[in-house]
Amino acid sequence: MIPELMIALSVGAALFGVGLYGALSQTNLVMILMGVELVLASALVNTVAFWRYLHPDVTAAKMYVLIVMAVMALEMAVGFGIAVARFRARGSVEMEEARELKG
Amino acid sequence: MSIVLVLLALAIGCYLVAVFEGWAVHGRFSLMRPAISALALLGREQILPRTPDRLFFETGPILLLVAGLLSVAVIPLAPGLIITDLAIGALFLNAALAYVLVALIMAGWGPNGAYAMVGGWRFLGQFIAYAMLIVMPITAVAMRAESLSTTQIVLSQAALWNVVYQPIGFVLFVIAALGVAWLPPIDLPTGGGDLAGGVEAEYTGARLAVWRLARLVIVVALSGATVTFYFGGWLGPWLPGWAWTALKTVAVAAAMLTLGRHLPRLREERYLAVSWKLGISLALANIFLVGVIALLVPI
Amino acid sequence: MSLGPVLFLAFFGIAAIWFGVVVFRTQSMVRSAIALLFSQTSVGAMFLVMQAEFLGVLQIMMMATEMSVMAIFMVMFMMDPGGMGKMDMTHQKRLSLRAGGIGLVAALVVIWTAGWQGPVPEVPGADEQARMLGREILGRSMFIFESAALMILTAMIAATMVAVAPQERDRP
Amino acid sequence: MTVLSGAREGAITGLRGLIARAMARDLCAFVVPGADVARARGLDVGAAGLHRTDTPRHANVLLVAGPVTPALVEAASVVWAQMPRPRAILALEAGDIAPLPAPDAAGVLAQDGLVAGLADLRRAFVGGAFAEQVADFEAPALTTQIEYTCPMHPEVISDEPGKCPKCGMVLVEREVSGAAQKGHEGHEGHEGHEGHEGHEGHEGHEGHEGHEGHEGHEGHEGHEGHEGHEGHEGHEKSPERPAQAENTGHSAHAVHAPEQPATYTCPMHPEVTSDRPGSCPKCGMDLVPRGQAGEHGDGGHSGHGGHGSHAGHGSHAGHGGHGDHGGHGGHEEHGGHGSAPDIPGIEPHFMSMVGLTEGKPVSPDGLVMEWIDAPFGPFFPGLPGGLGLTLTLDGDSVVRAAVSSHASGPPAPDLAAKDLPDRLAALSPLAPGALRELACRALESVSGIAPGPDAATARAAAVERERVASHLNWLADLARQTGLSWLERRAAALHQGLRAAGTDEIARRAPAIRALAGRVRRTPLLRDKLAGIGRIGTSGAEGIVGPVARATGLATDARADDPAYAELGFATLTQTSGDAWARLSQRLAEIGQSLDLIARAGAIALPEAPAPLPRDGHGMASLETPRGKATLHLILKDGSAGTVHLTTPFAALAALVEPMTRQMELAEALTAIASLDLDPWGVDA
Amino acid sequence: MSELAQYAILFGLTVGVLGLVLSLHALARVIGQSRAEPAKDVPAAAGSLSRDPVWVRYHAKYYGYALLFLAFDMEMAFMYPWAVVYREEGLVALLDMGVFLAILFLGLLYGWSQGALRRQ
Repeated sequence: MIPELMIALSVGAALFGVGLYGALSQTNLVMILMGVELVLASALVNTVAFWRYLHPDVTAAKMYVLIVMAVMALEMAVGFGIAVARFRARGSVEMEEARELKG
Repeated sequence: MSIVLVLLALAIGCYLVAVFEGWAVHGRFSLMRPAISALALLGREQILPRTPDRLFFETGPILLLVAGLLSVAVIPLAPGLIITDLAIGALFLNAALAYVLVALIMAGWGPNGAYAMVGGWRFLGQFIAYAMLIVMPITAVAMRAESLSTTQIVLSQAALWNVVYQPIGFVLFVIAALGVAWLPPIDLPTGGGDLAGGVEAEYTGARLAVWRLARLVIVVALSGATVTFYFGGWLGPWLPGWAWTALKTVAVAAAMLTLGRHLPRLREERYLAVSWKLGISLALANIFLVGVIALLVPI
Repeated sequence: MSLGPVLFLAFFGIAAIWFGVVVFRTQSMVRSAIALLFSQTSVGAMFLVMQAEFLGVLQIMMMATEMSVMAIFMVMFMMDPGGMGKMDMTHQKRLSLRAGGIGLVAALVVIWTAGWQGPVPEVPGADEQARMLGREILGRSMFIFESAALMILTAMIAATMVAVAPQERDRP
Repeated sequence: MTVLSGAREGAITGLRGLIARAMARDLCAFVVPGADVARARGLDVGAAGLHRTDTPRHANVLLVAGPVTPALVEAASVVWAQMPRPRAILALEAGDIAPLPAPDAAGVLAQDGLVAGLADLRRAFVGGAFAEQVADFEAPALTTQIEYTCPMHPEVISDEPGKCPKCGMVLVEREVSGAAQKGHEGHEGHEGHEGHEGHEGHEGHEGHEGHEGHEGHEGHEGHEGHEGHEGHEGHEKSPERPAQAENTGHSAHAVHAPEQPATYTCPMHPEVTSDRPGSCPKCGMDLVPRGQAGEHGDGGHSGHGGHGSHAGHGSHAGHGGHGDHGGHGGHEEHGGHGSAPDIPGIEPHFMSMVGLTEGKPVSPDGLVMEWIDAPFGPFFPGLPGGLGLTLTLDGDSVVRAAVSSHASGPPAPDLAAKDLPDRLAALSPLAPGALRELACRALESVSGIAPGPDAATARAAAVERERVASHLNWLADLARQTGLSWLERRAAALHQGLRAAGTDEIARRAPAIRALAGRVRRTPLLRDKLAGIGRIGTSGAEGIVGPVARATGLATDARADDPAYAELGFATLTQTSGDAWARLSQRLAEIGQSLDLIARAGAIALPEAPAPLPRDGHGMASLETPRGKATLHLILKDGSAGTVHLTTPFAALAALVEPMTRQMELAEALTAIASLDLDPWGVDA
Repeated sequence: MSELAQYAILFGLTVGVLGLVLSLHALARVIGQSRAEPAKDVPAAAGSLSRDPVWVRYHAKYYGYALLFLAFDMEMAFMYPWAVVYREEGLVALLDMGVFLAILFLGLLYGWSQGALRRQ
């Protein structure tokens, strides 16, 4: 029983829950990205916690964290790029309307 | 103990910079003026704009002050005379300065006024311009010092100051620093003649006092960082180390404040284009040059 | 165990969760972006408590810049970014709540039932950690590192391709 | 012990006394009507120990420098209201400044007066910065009415809270000042009605955009009871309304109906209104009289502005035929996706962003954003004082600019011929000498007496001195705007020294002025900042005058036809590129040229009205003022001026602003506007 | 001083700033409260009363830069650890990072050529 690890993992779980709720419930592309960011943050917390409290000798864990951070940034860059393009074409980044306009 | 001393030195430094700024802006040298202005500001009303985002409006100056103070915290005044000698000090400085942007966005969005909002978003553009230019020169500095600790960085310059070792990085860093502290000629978010105060236009009274104090702290932090990274920190003959740091910091701050008064305010588009097209290329070249030199010459 | 890290970890953890909840509860879009920023900052502070200093400070810095950029995109593309209209921008709320809740509960169950054992190991100092990471980048993970570059390149090209307006007339 | 007119509430105790003393030594002034006017009137604010601020929020002194027009007093009262207490007024020969409170210190309009007034003010601050009891400041310009509007549809305006008929969002409270409210009732409410009436006739206008609205309407009929359409429901659900609110729109309609033909509007953008014919700033179409537009009004998106407001008012409930159209505006928005079936999962509240952006003007990069109107005047720090400028901003770029003058007073009634030079000179503080000269020339042309050649050159020299001074003053303003504080100080100091100098004095100062001009040209980055900004092509430059025209390469200069100048060896200078940098170069070159002309003239004499004043007749004179050619038509009847018609360069230059700044970044647009050197004073005299 | 203690100091500094600001506000409060007057709370706009809200969808025309920045910014996460071991790794580090940065620079060049580096 390592209390620090439990706290960190619980926080990770909570962030995951909140992020999942956000990503599913939001109607707007940009808001959905925010949910995804939170989910990724929870992955970061968990990885760092595992590294710190279970395997501090595995530096690859940190490499993994760096890559996840990069993914967060790139996901945003591409997501916003898509948002710009969609907004330019349709005048909206609402997901509902995207579906609606398809038909 | 060292914390108190550094904070004291910071307070004195801020005061001197304020005196100097008054001199540069109004053309009058007065040792008393900053104190009087601060007192007068405290006595004025604190107006809260209508339908503001009050949380942002209040938090903006505080966050700015926190960002400034935390970036000062990793700047060594002398060996041992530093608030926290972090092993990754240079990165921490960078991180603290990133919150200047957040504070300005909050302050710009908060009051729901046109000038402030334009100023806030304009600063985001300015940030995008200078961000890489502050990161990459620091990387080059860290390459030479083989450490991100600010103390180590100073020690690595014992043989030769970085301003000689990597002059390109120095120039880029100063340009970026002017942008961080929104000093002229890169004072886009507040530009007197073209935004009438911009992000700080709605602050009055004690909030404005905090805002101005924070700005001074940031200026001191940036000149302190310049001294640490490029002018060999406390290194110097005759005088004690802390005196050298203090002298150099005030001199750099004075130079930064004066320089801008003689240049017209940059166009945002221009700043962005130059930083990205020329600045980043130069910064990469700087890294490469430093890399080659560091491999060839063991100093 | 020592009390300090536990307290700080809990403090920043609660802050991270609370800010994360605020992201989806506030009406103002800029607030939402800034709340996400502070949520991520708190996560970074947790890293610091967990002595992953380099990663913590990096997280704190990267998120400040990224979320600020996110704020401007929020303001560009969200209706009513000031949140003055108090409108509801959600859908399938019940489903989402349920999914989020299930995810949370499942993770918690796993966490609390698994038997994490062992003493808390010591970690090297921050300076050494940064070096180790550097050696990792230049050694074993070199290909991961280079593929990260390719990833970034792809993202840059993709973002440019979709987002930049076709140049009808070149401005000087 | 006197109490400041803007004292702060609270008894003077130890701490407050200390602070009051600190305030007395730290006076920050917001200068009304502007630093350029203050300088032109001989005040050097900085030298007097006063710190000039950019925003009223940072000021504690309102400095009224000389007489101001009623419109400017109104604006000054807004500034006064926005200054934090304790605040004080320093008025220098400002005349009647009500509704502002009586000045806390006053003085003559000169540097001495300013210094003396400041000393008084300091004493007043020490004793009266705080007071036990203070009264609120009230002014007509500040009174407000509350109205409710949709954050997404600004055209939806209601008198009470509710939901937006278009998108179902909760309406937010908004205050409007008394004057604006009047305008709203007149225009918006009216528009709405026009739209309804025009509806019947709109089949006949197939070729127009207007019929899109018609389709929208059809869509509506096919969609009775559409669920997502909050607004419609909201409207029907609120049949009971206070009688007062119910009347608003209608009474406005009745009152304003006769004014109908006086306004012009764009067939596609009904929100564009103008009292003159012209072209639409959004689409360039010719504006049509309001009545006619109403017939097409349904299609344009603020045709439904009117509808929307009616739906909000809910006042057609008992209105027979009109009731039908109540929610029509909302449905037009819907027209864009009227064919879409109901989608499961969309909650009833769901509002359409597509609808929100559809039909709105698109930026060059293809994104549809919202625009705000931001005022940049009359007291904007980097622009001429009294210049009213409203920029419509699409984010950080300007999409529309409206220039007006707050600084021109009503034309004086009957005016004795002998007063004419003085009265005309008092019109504009920025070019009093030129206007005086113009008046004298006009009087001379009535009487037929021409001055001798020596007198003519001496008078020309006086005009040239004013030109140099005016250009220096402009340079100081430009420096303020571009953030060159050294240049601002230097140019202002030289301007002060030159304003009223004799020829010897000017000869002594000329080298310094020329040196400054040289240094400005060499200032690093200045060229980079100004080049390419606000470029005017020669094709679009018809009718413009002065240095701006000469900077584009048009050699228009009234001095070229003047015998006095021919004697001094005047030759027109021009630049070619027509951008802000060319304007700066042109003015710097003109400064040098004017100094030469003064040196050649050898003497400076202010003009005098011709000795036997003419009593009747018609005269006309024109003159190259520092900003371009001004013309004065004068008809004298019985010793008093029956008709005085003054044409200043303002109108021609102001017309440049709109096309010049379109899609420019805000700071660049302001620089471009500053480079025109607009003089808003004495425009419609 | 342990690393955690150092961060605790920084945290304390943050709290201290908060305290300082609060006490300044308290001092200002002692001096007096702001008087609510008509139009005083309207954001200052050079003498015009402009009561319209400005919180609208803001068109920031530098978004081309912003998108590139989001991606390009990540590069420094790798560069700092690289910089501290640069000298001990020598030529390998130079070449490795050279390739990395060359790839990134390619992206920058692409964005440049496609007009991302300008006002949109």
